[in-house]
Amino acid sequence: MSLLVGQLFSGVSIGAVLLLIALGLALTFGQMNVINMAHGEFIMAGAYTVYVLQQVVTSAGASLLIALPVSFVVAGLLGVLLEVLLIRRLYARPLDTLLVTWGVSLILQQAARDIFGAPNVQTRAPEILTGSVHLTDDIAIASSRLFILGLALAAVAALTIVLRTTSLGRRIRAVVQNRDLAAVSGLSTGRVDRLTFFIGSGLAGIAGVALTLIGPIGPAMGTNLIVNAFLVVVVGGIGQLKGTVIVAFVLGVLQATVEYTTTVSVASVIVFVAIVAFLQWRPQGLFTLRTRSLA
Amino acid sequence: MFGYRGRRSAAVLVAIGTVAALTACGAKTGDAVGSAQAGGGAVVDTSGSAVKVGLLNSLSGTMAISEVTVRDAIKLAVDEINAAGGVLGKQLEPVSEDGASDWPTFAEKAQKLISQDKVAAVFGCWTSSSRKAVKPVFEKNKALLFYPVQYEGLEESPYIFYTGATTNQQIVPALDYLKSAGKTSVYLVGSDYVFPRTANKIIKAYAAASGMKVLGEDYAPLGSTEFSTIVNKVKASGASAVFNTLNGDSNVAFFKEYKSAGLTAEAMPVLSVSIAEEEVKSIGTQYLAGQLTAWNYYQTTKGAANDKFVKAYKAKYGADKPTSDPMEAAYTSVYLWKAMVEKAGSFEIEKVKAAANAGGITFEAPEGLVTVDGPSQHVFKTARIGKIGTDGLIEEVWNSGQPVKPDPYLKSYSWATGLS
Amino acid sequence: MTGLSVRDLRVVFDGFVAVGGVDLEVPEGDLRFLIGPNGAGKTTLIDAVTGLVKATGHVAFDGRELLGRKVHRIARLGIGRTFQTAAVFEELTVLQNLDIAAGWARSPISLLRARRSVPPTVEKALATVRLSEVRDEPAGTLAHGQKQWLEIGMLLVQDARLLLLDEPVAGMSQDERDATGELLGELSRDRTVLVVEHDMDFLRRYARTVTVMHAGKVLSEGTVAQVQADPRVQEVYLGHPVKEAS
Amino acid sequence: MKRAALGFGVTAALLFAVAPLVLGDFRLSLLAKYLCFAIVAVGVGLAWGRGGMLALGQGVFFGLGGYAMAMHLKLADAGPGNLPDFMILYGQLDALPWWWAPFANPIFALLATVLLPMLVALLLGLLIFRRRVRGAYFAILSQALAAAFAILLIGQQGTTGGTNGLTDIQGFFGYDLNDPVNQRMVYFVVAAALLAMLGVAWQLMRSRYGELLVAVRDGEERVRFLGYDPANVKLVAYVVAAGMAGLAGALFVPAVGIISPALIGVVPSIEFVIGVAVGGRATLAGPALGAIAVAWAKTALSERVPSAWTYFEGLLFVLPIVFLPGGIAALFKWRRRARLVPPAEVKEKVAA
Repeated sequence: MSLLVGQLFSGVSIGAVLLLIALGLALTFGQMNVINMAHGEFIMAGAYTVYVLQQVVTSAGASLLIALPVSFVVAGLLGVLLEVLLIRRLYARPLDTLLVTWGVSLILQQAARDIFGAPNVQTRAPEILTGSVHLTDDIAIASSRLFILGLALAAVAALTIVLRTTSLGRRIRAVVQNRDLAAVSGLSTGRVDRLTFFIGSGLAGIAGVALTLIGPIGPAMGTNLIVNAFLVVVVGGIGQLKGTVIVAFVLGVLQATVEYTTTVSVASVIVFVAIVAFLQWRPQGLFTLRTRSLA
Repeated sequence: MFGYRGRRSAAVLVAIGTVAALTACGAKTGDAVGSAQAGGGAVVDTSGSAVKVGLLNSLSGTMAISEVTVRDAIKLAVDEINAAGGVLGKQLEPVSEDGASDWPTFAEKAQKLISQDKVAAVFGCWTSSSRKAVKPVFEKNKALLFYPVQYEGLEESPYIFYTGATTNQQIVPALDYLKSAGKTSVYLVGSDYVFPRTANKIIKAYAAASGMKVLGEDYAPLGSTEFSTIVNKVKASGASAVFNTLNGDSNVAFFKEYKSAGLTAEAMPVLSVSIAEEEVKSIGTQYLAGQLTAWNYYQTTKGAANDKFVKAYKAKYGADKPTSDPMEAAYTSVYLWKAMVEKAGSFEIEKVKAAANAGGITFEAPEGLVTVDGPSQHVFKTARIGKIGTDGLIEEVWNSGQPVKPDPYLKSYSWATGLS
Repeated sequence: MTGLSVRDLRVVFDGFVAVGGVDLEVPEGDLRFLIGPNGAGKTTLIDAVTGLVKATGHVAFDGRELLGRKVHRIARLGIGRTFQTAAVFEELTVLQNLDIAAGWARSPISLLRARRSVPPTVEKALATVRLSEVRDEPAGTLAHGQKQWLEIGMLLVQDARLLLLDEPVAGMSQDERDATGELLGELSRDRTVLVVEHDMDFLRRYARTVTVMHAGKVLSEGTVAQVQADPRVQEVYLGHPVKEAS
Repeated sequence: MKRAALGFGVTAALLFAVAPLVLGDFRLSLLAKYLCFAIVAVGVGLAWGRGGMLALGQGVFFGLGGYAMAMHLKLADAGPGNLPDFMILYGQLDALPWWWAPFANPIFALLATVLLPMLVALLLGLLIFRRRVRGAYFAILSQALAAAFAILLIGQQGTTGGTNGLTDIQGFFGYDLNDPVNQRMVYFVVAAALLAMLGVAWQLMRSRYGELLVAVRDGEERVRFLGYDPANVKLVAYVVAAGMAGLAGALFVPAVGIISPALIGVVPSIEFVIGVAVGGRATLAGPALGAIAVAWAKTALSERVPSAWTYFEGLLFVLPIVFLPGGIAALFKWRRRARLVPPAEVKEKVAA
């Protein structure tokens, strides 16, 4: 029983990590049709931000809290820089953004190696986030995982509120739905693009902070995560957040379940097969934004 | 306008070329003359005042983290030797090549070092995969490789010297230690590649013979950083210890998850065979303190030779840089080669090999006196179990007392029959 | 029965009824114009007939049911269409565009060979749509009107029996419109032609019959004169009476 | 046509006469490796440059071809009735796994190097293209395929060699690979294969099918209204590209002596594409030349300044694609711009 709960929670927490990573992608890929392979390196930037902050702020707890907004801004600014320098020229060529940002990710990784050294760096986590929370006597769940789950849900809530209620959100949706019309109506699509990219990349920074609690902090930390996160967005369906949220958790639980009964390598193959099978049923993903313009 | 002449002439050219190539074919497999002709043997260029030695390590890619330190240690040894007058009166000129964490690249660069640079010996490689990839290159060219990392055994190549531990110098002593510490059951966690799988096979054979229980076995893909399921399984198993053969980044995620799950070094210690001082630094003692490692050398190992090595290394590369087992083995390998060359009185590869195979090659290494075992081309090494301290250093808690004779095929262990 | 026959056609997008129960008969030899205000469902009707959007009801051409068939299967039954914004393959030459349009029935072998001569139907179509001069130019370099013609040319070589044209003369000069009108008149003799068009002047000159759509339904049908006289049509076009729309 | 004849003639002369005369054994065997990458690139150029399918999973097909070849060569090395060395070491098997057995037959193995990748591509393509999964979705899915396949291979150490892959291959259909003369022979075979594949791609590109493929790339929906099923059109290019990748993988094995999952995953698969982008994705010779140039640059740069290679590779992805989308070929081909301009991404004009 305790194992079952523990394993279910594992699935949910894998889902939460996926969600945190995929959320930013849902915005840049889902809303802007940019395949940003450097998203993983923005995560890395967020994680290194924690490392750098901890050189200054000694309290692990305080540095983590400060790191959340700082990483958001650091990664967000990197995103804006990328958008202004390169992506802007590629809006008509979404596939090319994939290759170009892959190149950017290589450069960022090597830069991190040259700045921080090739080995992983070490950050301290507040003691409270290294233990576990006991639900009952024999059911305990990792507090770091709980924190990440909370963070992921908070990020979803915040993003939903921004998209639904603020004028920025309305503008983003307007540009997504009809770029030309939005431009004609006097919206600065360029500014909206940059802001969208800022938020999407900033979310990667937040994910980076969260990952310092559970994984290595090194130049290559982003690469392992990115393909799965993209799959989440693809399967979830672009243009809507709820698909991403649902699919992240479903894939997490699926991965954890299959992994438990077989092996990690079989699990990743089964997950892939499940995704191809799913796309047979719904080639556009779980939810699609139906407009007349897409057949 | 749409004629066929163009294609036809090209096709004819292709055909001629292919036929020419095929008729010019060389030796068939098993053809004695051909083999001899094929393997005239690598020629060492000793014409100048310096002799080249090859350094083959991943300087980029995922393995760079570990292999750069090995390269640094080799360079340190080369510098020291040069400062002391070189080998047979010749200075050593290191030629460093990047294996880029990619096995075919290792093979390519090995070939380059041998045939372009005509090096006297090559030092390097870390992963078993890279060693397996270059092994045929060295055998084909009859050139020398010194391999400095602990590995899974079950291999002897006439052109490779193994200066890291084989399984009976690391895994087997580690199991002996766990058994003597009263650990009756283990859970095996490893990365999905050759070393962990072979190590675990040995552990299972050992356990079966000694009454130790193996409660589970899990492999994560190299680079995997998601361990919640595996840690759940470990926790549920109730094993008395974990034998960890994870590699690289995976260790960080594993130990963070391990601590989060409320598992401690006191209740369920993890014995790791791939975590050295450098890795401790990047994982953090917050997660590692009290856990066990199995190596043949620690930075804290006592002895004048080690004091000198640590001091020289830190002076050259920075006071915050720790020294570790693979670095020490790499450093030692250069000196062992020097001893072989000097004994042979020649850089010629077959002569160097003959000198080594005759036995008696020793070096007062940082880990203590090491001796090359002539027939197997492995090295006698002292096994050491260490405990990770809160200062990030590893303190020895047990050693084998004397250097253990290398036995890559575990022929001297009755429980291991059928493993190789 | 020959010609296009639509019965109770409905298209719904996420609750929005784009076409709500349309009945339409276009016999062979007709040149039918389909008009109506924006959002009346004209283009959606064509989309439904050609299989681009899902619809319920019945659509038959020459007695064969079209609904439920895939787009390319419908095309193979001899149904061709053009698009509001000319959809030609801009990086291929005019000749290549037409050659592709003529070729779905080619065998794999002939597909894998290079074109050695210009097929007679393509040659003829090039002349008909007055593009012989520019046949080796990339279609992307054509003027807007020429692209529209290229699309019509593609319908010709495709040997479509039912032609569905979505605003074929938008952006054309008066001369080009006249030529297009003549061509349509000629084509419609032994084919079924349905034209969506806003240009009322063009409509008055070339339409044989007219169907007016409004809010997803057929509002009125008949000759140009009959439709113009229909009070319901005038009501819909209030403020934009038919007579002034050109 | 004359240009094509001239091009093939010059290429053949360079590959068969000049290179073997100018290069030493070591450099020639490196060139053989580059040419293998070039063969993959020719296929990618067809599928991506002409067909708009950004195939980021070519490593899978390369691997299938390579493993098929290596399995046969390992079995041949071991001799009839014996297990390959690594199986004895890691597999603890008593008998050959059933799916290894047919590869003992050289004809089966040779056919499998090309047909197996094509078959896999066919099945996958049917599933993907029929359901109109395309563009970015296709790219990401093909990338995930590469990741999954590599992990699967690594996980089966006893029967696939795991991370090590299949190494230490001694003979090639009876010829001793340790003999430099035979290494030259392998080079000639690779060069001939590249020329042949260039010929196949050339014929496909100039054929009506080639024109149709471009049409599908630029207006998949539009092509449907002309009575074609674009899924089939794309499938042909995808399957041919897979076959070329398989052939390249098969030749890579004797040329380099190893096939391993390191050549299959996400990273090597995307590296197959970069040469294509640099050389000129929609041209015939561009992808092959680009692949050779990039592989050569990698060797040359990493011999001199190892860490600089990563920056350089990063810039290779960024600069040509952003600023010279037509690749190097575009610099030379202003005159014949009709077919050679880079694909503007699928324009779904039809939609409206």
